[in-house]
Amino acid sequence: MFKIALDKIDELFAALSGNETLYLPIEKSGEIEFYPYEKDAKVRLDALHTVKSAKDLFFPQTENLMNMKLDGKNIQIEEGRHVEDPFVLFGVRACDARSFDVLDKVFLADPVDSYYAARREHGVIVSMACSRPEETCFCNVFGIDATMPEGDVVVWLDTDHLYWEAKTEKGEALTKTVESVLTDSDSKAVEAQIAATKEIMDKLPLKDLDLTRFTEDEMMNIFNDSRWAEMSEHCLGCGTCTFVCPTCQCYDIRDYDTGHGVVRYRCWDSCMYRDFTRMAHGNPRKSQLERFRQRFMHKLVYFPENNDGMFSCVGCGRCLSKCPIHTNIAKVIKTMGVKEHE
Amino acid sequence: MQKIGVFVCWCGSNIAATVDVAAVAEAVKGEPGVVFATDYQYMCSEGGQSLIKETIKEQGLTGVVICSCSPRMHEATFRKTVEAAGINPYMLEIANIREQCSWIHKNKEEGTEKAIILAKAAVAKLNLNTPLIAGESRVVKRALVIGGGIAGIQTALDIAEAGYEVDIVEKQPTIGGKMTQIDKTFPTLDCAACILTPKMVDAAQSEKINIYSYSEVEKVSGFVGNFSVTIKKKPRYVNSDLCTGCGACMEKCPSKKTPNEFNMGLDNRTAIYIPFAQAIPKVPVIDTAACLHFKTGKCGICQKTCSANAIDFDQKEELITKEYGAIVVATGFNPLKPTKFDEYQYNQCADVVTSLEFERLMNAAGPTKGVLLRPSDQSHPKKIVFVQCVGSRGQSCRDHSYCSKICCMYTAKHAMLVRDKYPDTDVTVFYIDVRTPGKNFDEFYRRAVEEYGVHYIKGMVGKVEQVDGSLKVQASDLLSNDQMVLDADMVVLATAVEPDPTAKSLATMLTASIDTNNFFTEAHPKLRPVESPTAGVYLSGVCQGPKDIPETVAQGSACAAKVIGLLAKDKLLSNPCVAHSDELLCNGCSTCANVCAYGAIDYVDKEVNDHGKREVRHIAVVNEAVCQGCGACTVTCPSGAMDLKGFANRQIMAEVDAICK
Amino acid sequence: MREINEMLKKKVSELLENGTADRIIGWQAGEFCYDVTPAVMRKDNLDELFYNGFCGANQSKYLIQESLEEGKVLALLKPCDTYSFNQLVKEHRVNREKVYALGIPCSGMLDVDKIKALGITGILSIEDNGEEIKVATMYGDKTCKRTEVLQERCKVCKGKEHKAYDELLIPDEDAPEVPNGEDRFELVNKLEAMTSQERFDFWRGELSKCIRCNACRNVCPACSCRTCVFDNDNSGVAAKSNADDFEENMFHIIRAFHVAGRCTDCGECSRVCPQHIPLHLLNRKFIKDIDEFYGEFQAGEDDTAKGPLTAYTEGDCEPSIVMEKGGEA
Amino acid sequence: MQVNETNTVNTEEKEFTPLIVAFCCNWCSYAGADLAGSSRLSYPANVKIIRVPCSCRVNPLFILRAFQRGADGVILCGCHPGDCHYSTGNYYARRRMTLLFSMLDYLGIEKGRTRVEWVSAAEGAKFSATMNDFAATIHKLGPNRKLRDLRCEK
Repeated sequence: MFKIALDKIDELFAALSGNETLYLPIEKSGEIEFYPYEKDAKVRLDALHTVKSAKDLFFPQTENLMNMKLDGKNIQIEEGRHVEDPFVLFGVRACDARSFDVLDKVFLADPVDSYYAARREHGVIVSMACSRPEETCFCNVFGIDATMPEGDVVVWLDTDHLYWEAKTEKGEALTKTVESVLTDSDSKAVEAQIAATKEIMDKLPLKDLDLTRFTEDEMMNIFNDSRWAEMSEHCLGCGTCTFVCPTCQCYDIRDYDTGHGVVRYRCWDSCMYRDFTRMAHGNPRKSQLERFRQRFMHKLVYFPENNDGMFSCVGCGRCLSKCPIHTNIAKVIKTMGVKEHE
Repeated sequence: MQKIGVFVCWCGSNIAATVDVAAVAEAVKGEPGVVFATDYQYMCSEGGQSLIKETIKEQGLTGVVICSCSPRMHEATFRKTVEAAGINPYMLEIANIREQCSWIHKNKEEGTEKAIILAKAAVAKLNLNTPLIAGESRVVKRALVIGGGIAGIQTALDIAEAGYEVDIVEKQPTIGGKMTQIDKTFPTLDCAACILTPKMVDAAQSEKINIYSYSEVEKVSGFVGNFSVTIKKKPRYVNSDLCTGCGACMEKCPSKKTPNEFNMGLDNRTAIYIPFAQAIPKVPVIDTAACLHFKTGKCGICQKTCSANAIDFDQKEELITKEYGAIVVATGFNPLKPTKFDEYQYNQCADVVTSLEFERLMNAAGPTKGVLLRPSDQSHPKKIVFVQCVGSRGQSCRDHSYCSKICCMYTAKHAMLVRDKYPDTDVTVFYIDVRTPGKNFDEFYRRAVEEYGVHYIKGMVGKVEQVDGSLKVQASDLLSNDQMVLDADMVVLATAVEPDPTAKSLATMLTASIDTNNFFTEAHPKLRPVESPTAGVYLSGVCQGPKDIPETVAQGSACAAKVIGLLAKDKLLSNPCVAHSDELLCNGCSTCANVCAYGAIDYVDKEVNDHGKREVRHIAVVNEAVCQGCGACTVTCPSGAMDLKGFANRQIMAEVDAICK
Repeated sequence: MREINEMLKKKVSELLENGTADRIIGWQAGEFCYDVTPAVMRKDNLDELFYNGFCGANQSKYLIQESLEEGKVLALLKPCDTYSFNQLVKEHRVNREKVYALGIPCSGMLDVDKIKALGITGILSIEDNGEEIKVATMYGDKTCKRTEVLQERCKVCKGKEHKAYDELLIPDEDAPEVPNGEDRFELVNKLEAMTSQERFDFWRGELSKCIRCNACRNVCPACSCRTCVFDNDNSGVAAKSNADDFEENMFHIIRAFHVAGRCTDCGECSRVCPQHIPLHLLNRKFIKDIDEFYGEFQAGEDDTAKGPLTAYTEGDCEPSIVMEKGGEA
Repeated sequence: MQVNETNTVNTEEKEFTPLIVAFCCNWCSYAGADLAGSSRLSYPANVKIIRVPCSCRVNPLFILRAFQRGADGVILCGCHPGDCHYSTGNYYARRRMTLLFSMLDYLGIEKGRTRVEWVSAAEGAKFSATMNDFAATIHKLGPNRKLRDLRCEK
């Protein structure tokens, strides 16, 4: 394990961003997102969450797939990918780190999404342990340890130091590039912090959300539950929950006519939108109830059913704080977690 | 996918000198949809048109782009051409490469480049064109004339002459209008009544003309060719069918103290009255405000007197709804009442009169039987001062900014008549300018000055004061820069012409527009002077702006010609480039209707099928016969439900894209 | 607040009992003290009805759908909600006949994000004592000033008068005082005073955060289109993401333009924005311009007045007025 | 690609010719443009006219679209207030454009890039003068960088 004093952390960032782009939580115009590091950037490692999750780096909100150039009536097709640049993603919390596993199940399964795969290959993840969770956190419900996140490198922060430990080969390689600015450390401080954090985690109001009902056997019962109606009644049908969600993976592929060609790009889509999966005959899910139900059935029942029990929620709590009307997956788990009329 | 043919016109050297037409044709060949492109010397010639027609057939074109002169020049020509070859006339677009390209650019490279872009924009638009079919609607072969003055009468007579039915709606008990009150007309000094009353009689006797006197327009709906108008017939309390017009009722009526409107209040009339001897219809009307029967329930003498039993105190207001193909507005004017002009002491001095009052004082049928007497003491005035432009050409809030046009001439007439009849009377006219454009007008004015010795002083009257039964007029002479005080026995104010007060509400009913002075606005100030911007609504006479009698009559006849032209059609073809609301997108918010100048948007509850979901929605429907295609509604519609055929959002965007490539 | 809560429950149950309405759009408590959710309630679950300082959501937009359903719905309208309500009635989007509007008092709503922005995290409960807010957190008890954490719109409150109602829970004059109105154009003025480049940088910074989640649009009572132009593939401008800076600008310019003269300044757009983009400053710019150019106009003041973009006067200022106004180029 | 001397000129250094889109109402301004043409009153070739029935047909979306696609200036011409062929269309256009232009200014877009001019069918000279002046203004402002879509650049 290594460490670096926080007052020297810019040296670490400078070293990390030396050869490749370093993304880390940076505040711009009052909000924190993963932005490329630059000198004098307002780095906010203290922030629990970025607004958009870290998935944006592997599965960007908008991504060019190809360009079609028109020359008279001839069309020339060019690949439009910009996915080969290596990068370091620093400061990913445990929940977001787990979300990559969820996304991998989708994008790395056959047929492999080569755009996603390339980014995964070229990205090194430096995750960061939590020490100050918020009331909206419930990653523990999905078996995530916020004090010991997944990632190529894990870092812990205390008041004075950043502690660094490589966990994978990629992580080791990255460590080599920054070794010069790090010093060796024992793990005492980290262990103490982990213990303290676990105590706090035990007090989280949502830590006891019960997922036992969300099984294949109950699928149709949950699907047909009449309580979806009242839960979804006031859903605005916006895409906030989807777009801040680290695991939502739906996208649309669209063409944009530039006047001298066409850009084919993909962008995040939301199953909460009225025109999601609209086909020539219309939309198979006509009501907000169906769309609302779909989102949560997918996260809690269908996805685990198809992916060895892995829920496609990581308990980051973004949707809890961002939903305009404060309806969210925690309320769904609480409601649907118990049988109707019980 | 369209199959587009592009034809580039040389226009001789007009285009070809600054645009490489062959290069334009070559350049558009690669554009989507284009299957054929060529250039030709004169596209509008017989040969050019045949080329288009043949190519349409040979190539199976679905649309045509012509790169030529302005569409304002030959769009109609080419629409006919393509229609003759079997494609919809709206599958045509014109790229204006003459007026907006070759004629303004000298550099051939530049001109060619621009022409290519304009051609591509036209192709881009045409790719999104859809065939448009002009709507048809029937024409009700009857016209309505609102206002029965000389303008309305002339229009009605001319329309009737052509064989169409006309209804005249007149709010007064008689037709005839302001001209009935006039004594002589300028510049010929012939008797107004002698030329007007025969026309009134003609109108009354015409089989084609139906007069609703003492009636008002209550409601108008519909559109050109198909108006539905509700007319309110006010109760006269005299049965027109029974009344013989003998006048016995008037003689016996005990209520005799109502100021007589016809004589501008200079004498009195009875409660039951016929406005004047030649009134049409010659049927009295009871003024309920003055009638003792209506006030106290006690009288009823007229009823007892009437041998024809025509008096009917129980008569009720009647509403008649009829259909018309065309509506003529002939609501005329009123002279301004100079009550706000304290400096002239009109309210205080009986001997300060308006020109129309003076007209009555000079009229043989007037309150003084044509003898000019001062209203105050019935003496002959020896000194008369005329003041011009009272309420006209002013800047203050009590003034109108416009020139009332007729005052200079009628004042000259008055001055001349006075001097002619009473040579011992001294007549002075204060004027800002004397405006005499018109046939024999200036000669007329000069006669007043030179032959009749009328004193014309360029200047303003500042104040009129009453001193010992006589008037003192303070004025300035602008030419000699003198201040002066004149003694006068009478002061005559040439008051401004104002549109009838009903104009505003009528304009709203007709969705016709009026200007800031409440005169009706013509569709085009030069080229469509007798049409309102609302199709099927025409303007006759002073309602459109101040006019003298000959102009009024001329406009009345012109208006009739326009109406006849409309009524002669069996059906109307409407401009198909009109707004259209997508019923699935419409929110029913009615914002579009708020900006429609034509009232072309209605709201209906309609069942729609939204991807299998049937529901009744409150949505906008455009009446295509009424819509003029301006597009105001399209921009006000946030959902984009409202779009304009022929100039659709996507079409305009396609042009933008092509230009900005 | 507790008193009003009790009065409200009593009144609502009375109105549902006597058949004035058969359901109500009310608020339901959530997981925490602040995550209140709008909910339709009937006689049987009326006990869940709840009203506190986090019931900021403007519910008038729900009435579009609710007034299409069978029966009459009881709407709880705070004074500022009544403006949106009027506007929706004016645009025939809400069937007035199907709504029983109960005016409820409001003394300002709290913004939990502002509490969090003070560094108060791990919130367990919040106590609103009028001037001071007590927050119990996982990391100890905290306090903050109420004025610090009021919702933006409440700082520029339009007043306690209800502009539309069938009945008032308490007469407007007896209602608790509203926060002192600050000048709602203060920030607009500040922006106008900047240089063009400074304004550009400010808005780029803000709008580049936009994730196009459509929360602003979907919550907006003026954005009540059945299908938005930005969702309509035939409109030529439909998009699901901001693929370029331009699209961020266009979406927000057009959205503000479409609600210009109709926006009541309810502030919902800014409240729901997950990125805290001050979208209300776009709307307020239009409101300020309209006031200055065409005379003061408050959308939703009544349900009849003609909106400023569907009216005109012959003497309106020319567009070139923009050249003469505002900060330097 | 072959590179020869004449081809190595950096496009950035090339003389800037602004692209200007002019929306003209059919009844007045388009006719005014025609009159400018028949009077041989020149204006820059980079002004391209789009004919619309009335100034009130011009949707802010069209103006933004022009900028998106690379226009450097957009001008809207209509009948003089009071002379609208449709009697009131330009009054609505006037309010809409005033607000839109003000908003663009508020967002930090150079205010000179948009303009409204009233040009009657008789004002060919005014049309030409207006376009010359507008083109000069846009030339001075330089290329539109703040309100364009990078995807549309060649």
